[in-house]
Amino acid sequence: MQTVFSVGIDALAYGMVLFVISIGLSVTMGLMRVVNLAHGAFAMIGGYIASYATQTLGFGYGVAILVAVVGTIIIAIPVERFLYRRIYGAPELTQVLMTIGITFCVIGIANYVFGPTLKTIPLPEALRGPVDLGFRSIAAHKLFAIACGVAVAGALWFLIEKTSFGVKLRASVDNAAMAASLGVRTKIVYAVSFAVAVGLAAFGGIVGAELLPIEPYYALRYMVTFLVVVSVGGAGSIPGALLACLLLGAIDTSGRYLLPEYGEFFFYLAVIAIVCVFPRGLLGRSK
Amino acid sequence: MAAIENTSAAKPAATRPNWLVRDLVGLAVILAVAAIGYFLFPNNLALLTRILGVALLVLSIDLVTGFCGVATLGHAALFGAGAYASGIAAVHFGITDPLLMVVVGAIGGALAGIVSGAVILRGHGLAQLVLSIAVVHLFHEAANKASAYTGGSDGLSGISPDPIFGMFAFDLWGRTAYGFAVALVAIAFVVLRLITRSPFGMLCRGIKEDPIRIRAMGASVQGTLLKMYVISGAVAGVGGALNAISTQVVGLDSLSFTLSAEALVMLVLGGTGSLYGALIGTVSFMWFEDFVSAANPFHWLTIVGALLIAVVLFAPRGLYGSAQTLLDRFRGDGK
Amino acid sequence: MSAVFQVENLKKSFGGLAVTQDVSITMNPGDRVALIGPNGAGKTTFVNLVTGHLEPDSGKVMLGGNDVTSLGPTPRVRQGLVRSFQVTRLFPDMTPEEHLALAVMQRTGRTGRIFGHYHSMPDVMAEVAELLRTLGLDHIATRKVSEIAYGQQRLLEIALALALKPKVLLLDEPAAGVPQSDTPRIEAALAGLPSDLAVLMIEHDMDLVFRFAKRVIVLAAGAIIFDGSPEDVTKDARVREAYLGSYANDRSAA
Amino acid sequence: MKKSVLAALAVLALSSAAFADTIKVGVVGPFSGPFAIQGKNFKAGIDAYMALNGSKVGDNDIEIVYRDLPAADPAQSKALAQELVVKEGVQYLAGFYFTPDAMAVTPLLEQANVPLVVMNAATSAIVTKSPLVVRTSFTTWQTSAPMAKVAKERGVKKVITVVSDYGPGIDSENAFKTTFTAEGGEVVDSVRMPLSTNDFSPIMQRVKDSGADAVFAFLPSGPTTLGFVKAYNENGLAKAGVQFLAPGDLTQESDLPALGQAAEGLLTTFHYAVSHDSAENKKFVEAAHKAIGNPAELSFPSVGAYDGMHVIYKMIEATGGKQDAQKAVDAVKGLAWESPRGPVSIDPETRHMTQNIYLREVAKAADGTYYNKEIATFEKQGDPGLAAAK
Repeated sequence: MQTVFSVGIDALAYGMVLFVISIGLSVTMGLMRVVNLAHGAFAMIGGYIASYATQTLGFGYGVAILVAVVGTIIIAIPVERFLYRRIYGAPELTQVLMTIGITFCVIGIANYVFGPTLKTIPLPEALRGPVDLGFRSIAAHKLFAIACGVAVAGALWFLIEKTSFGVKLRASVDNAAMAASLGVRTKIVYAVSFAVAVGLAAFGGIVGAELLPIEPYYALRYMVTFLVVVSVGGAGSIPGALLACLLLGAIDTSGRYLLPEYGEFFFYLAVIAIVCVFPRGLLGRSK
Repeated sequence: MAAIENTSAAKPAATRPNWLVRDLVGLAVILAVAAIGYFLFPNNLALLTRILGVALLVLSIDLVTGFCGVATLGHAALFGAGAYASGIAAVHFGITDPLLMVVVGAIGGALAGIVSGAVILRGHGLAQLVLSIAVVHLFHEAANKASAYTGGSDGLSGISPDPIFGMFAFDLWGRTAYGFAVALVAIAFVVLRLITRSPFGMLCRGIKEDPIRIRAMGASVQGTLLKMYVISGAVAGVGGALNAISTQVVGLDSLSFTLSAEALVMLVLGGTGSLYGALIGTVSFMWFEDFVSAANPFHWLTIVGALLIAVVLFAPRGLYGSAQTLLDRFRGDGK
Repeated sequence: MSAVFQVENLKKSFGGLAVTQDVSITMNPGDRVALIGPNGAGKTTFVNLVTGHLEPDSGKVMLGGNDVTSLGPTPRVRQGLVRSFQVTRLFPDMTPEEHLALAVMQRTGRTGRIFGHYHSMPDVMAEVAELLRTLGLDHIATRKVSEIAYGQQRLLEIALALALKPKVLLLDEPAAGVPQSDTPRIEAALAGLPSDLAVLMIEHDMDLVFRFAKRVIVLAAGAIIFDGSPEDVTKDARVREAYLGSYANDRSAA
Repeated sequence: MKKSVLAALAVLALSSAAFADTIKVGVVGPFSGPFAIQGKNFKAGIDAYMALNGSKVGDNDIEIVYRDLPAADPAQSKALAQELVVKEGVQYLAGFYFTPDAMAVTPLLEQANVPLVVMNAATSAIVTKSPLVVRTSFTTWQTSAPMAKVAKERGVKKVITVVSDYGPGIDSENAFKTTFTAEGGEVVDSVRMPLSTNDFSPIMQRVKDSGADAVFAFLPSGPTTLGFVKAYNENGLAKAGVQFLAPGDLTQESDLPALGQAAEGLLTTFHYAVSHDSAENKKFVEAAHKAIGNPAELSFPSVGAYDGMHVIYKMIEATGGKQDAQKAVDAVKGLAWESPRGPVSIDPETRHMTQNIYLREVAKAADGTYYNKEIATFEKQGDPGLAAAK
């Protein structure tokens, strides 16, 4: 029983880390309909900036997160303006080509600027070390990641469902022409959502860095994982992504506990089963 | 493609040789380019052979993606299945005749085509992409597990094919392998031209453009696509077998997501829906990659990335597709 | 004469809302029937039930004496139930000739062939030429569909259905969206349909209905409220009520 | 007869290389991609050797031709090797980080009349694939087996092995298991985890549940080791006294800055530590630091490359610059010298290196950085992997 709890906690933590990193991709893919394979690249940029801010500039963890998120968004603005704007509404394969191209560039540049070694983002004292839960100990940063996941989910839900921006976003997504004729400046809406998505990516890259360490090939290494999580959840659905992350986290973690040798089979068979039963993802929109 | 079909159909009796001539010209161009490659880079035949092996994989993706509209990031499963099938046949069952090995590879690829097609065709769009990724990972993992047969991550080595027809041994300079590869690609090109123009090929194009209409015509969409997957698998399998024969080893990379994605990128780069696009995309990507990585092994990835972005911005229909559009426009102005 | 097409007590509801209530229709070869009804009467649902895109809650669909209720759309087409689409569904990159050749080859079981070309199939070429001529499309036979006029696309839509040699043809608003100047050609095409073919046309345009149909069925709120001759339909009290009454309802619903 | 004809042909074809006074060495390694740092180490080792010993052997100039092979890709490996031999006319092939890449090249050697000096790829069987292969690195068996003895000496009775599920991982598991069982220890459970594993907590849970006194682990060097070592600490295993044993791949010097405090006290066995205390090594490290640029990036592949160059220089000396692969290989059989890693020799039978394997502990240096501190030595270790395969 204790083992079940223990594995469950691990699953929850892993799922939440996945959620924080992937949710931005769910926004770009579901709401803006861009197959954004460069999502991991933005997460990686966030991680690098945070690492640089803490290690070299000596900033605190919280400040570093802020600097990294803002910095990544600033880097992303011209990318959105000159590259992404050209592929909104383009065929999927074109989007794949463009975003893989962007990923390659980011990897190459990161390799050049920061070198090929692993980069860490030192945690503040409070998040270092294990926390005793009574029946087991868990890393404090994992609890932090879980909290971040909950906070991000809540904030996004509020933003999309309860604010006027959310209304405009949903309108632009459902029918861009109609939204434009109603006075919504869809270009701005898209740019802002893209910035939000990129900011979330950067945030996720930092919070998840303990599990998915920052190095130049980060952007390619985890690309598939993010893509799978988003499509299993249903692109554009926040509760869907949350559910998918928890479910896949549970499958992955328990698979790796029970039958680690076949962990990979477990995971991908589950993905196939879920996608076949829910072709639009667990909670995908029907359009 | 469609444009060619157009003109050929105008006055059937008179223009039917027209496409035949065009195909023969196309084949002649391929062979001429192959010959130029041979004389221009006599010391790089191994690379050229490798390009041709991958070209078969890209042609095979074109069959399902370009002609049927199926999105896949897992096509290396078919390529690797062919490579392992012929490699295992050679190492464990003593089938070392290169032609037989190619046949075994084609069968292996076709079987993998049935399996992965059955899974991938259950989804559409993003779901389809994810299913294809899952499939290629399962194939990869299965090969890793079956190390008694596949050699696992160390690779399957010890493949030593006999001379072709008992006469042409595979030599150090890779001349035999290159000739063999050119022959396979030329044959595949001709066969695929025939298939894409056949009634079946027309049906596939119809499915790509409007599957609902195809159903309303009483044709089975799933059945047709699965059949195309089998053909595509056979082509990819031949590519895999060629790889196994020419390099005499098979590694897990031949079943990887990376290879699948790279091959798809090559196809989109060249232009989907055209066999020429597939060939041009493969040759230009791999040549460019080899050239840039030799020139600057540390930062070539950035340059390749920039190339891909440039293609999307300036040649959105791929190199061949955009060139054709340009040509059509030019011709249209001339009229 | 034996019925070629029968619908018996067809019922379908979505979440408690009955969209098709106990609909029964019988058609014989050569019948020219128009199905009309106000917006929201359940015509689309009915078409989907007949073609097999939807499964009925109860009732039967019979085709040439066979029960096809459990079959999907594709086998129904193979058994002779062919439809045209309200909004043209054609292959933009193909020519009319290719469309028809594909349909003929599909009907004669040749689309599985991975070698060969329809140019070398004389019977296909002859049939395609015949269809193109009948519908007056021969001069644009080799233009891409995306480049031909909409009226011609509608004609091709009809030709495509005919190429499948149906026993029962379901025409979904064949003249929808066609400019006034082109409608006579559509009407001529409809008049020239094979005489032994049973045609069920769903149409809004009452002029067309009166010129074409020998029998009119009116659907309202998912039920048949009239089934008789075109002369009688305008006199029927329930029909008038359904149309005029629903006019107001329509607006509030929209 | 046939062979000599071929050799003659090759000599003819490569006449420019055979009679000119420049001898080319083709080096294939991962110079870009996720393993670029290992390729950088190859280059640093080679540069260091040539800086210290000159770029001439006798009258012959030595030229290195690099080819990039970012990941395990045997087909590409063979294509590159073929190109190096045919186009560049190299007389020696060297480098090779991954086993399948080295395996792919072995069928070429005889026809090309070229020896292959493997500078890293660590699967035992490579040397059996061709008599023209010499290896100057290590094998996974060689570095894993001594750890079993360490475990035994330290009173560990029950061990759980945890390895990445691929060739070297399985080699490592077998090496440890075989030796430890022979020593009378008990391996209570063996876990193989997919290479793609990111979250190691469930694995650590298994380690805990197994009731073992120690965990023996093998993962490829790189990003995942970081997560693994952290998970070991965070899940309370370190506190619970479960010892961490591994071959040195896990604590390679270039990963240590990232691992940081989490790695302190980990025990590994390996053939080389940058911190090795000897005059030879001081000279080497100084030269290699200069070559690599960033000293923190220097780790074990550099020494394999350095010694590989030593072997190639000896081969060139023995053949006088004439291309004769068999003679070159024969000349270094039994060769013994003082390497930066300690005394080494080439076993005439296996053509693999006999060398010392060191037990190391990750320790904190005075300047706050971490390093592998050698605390015990297993002298003159051969490769037990080949014997085990027989």
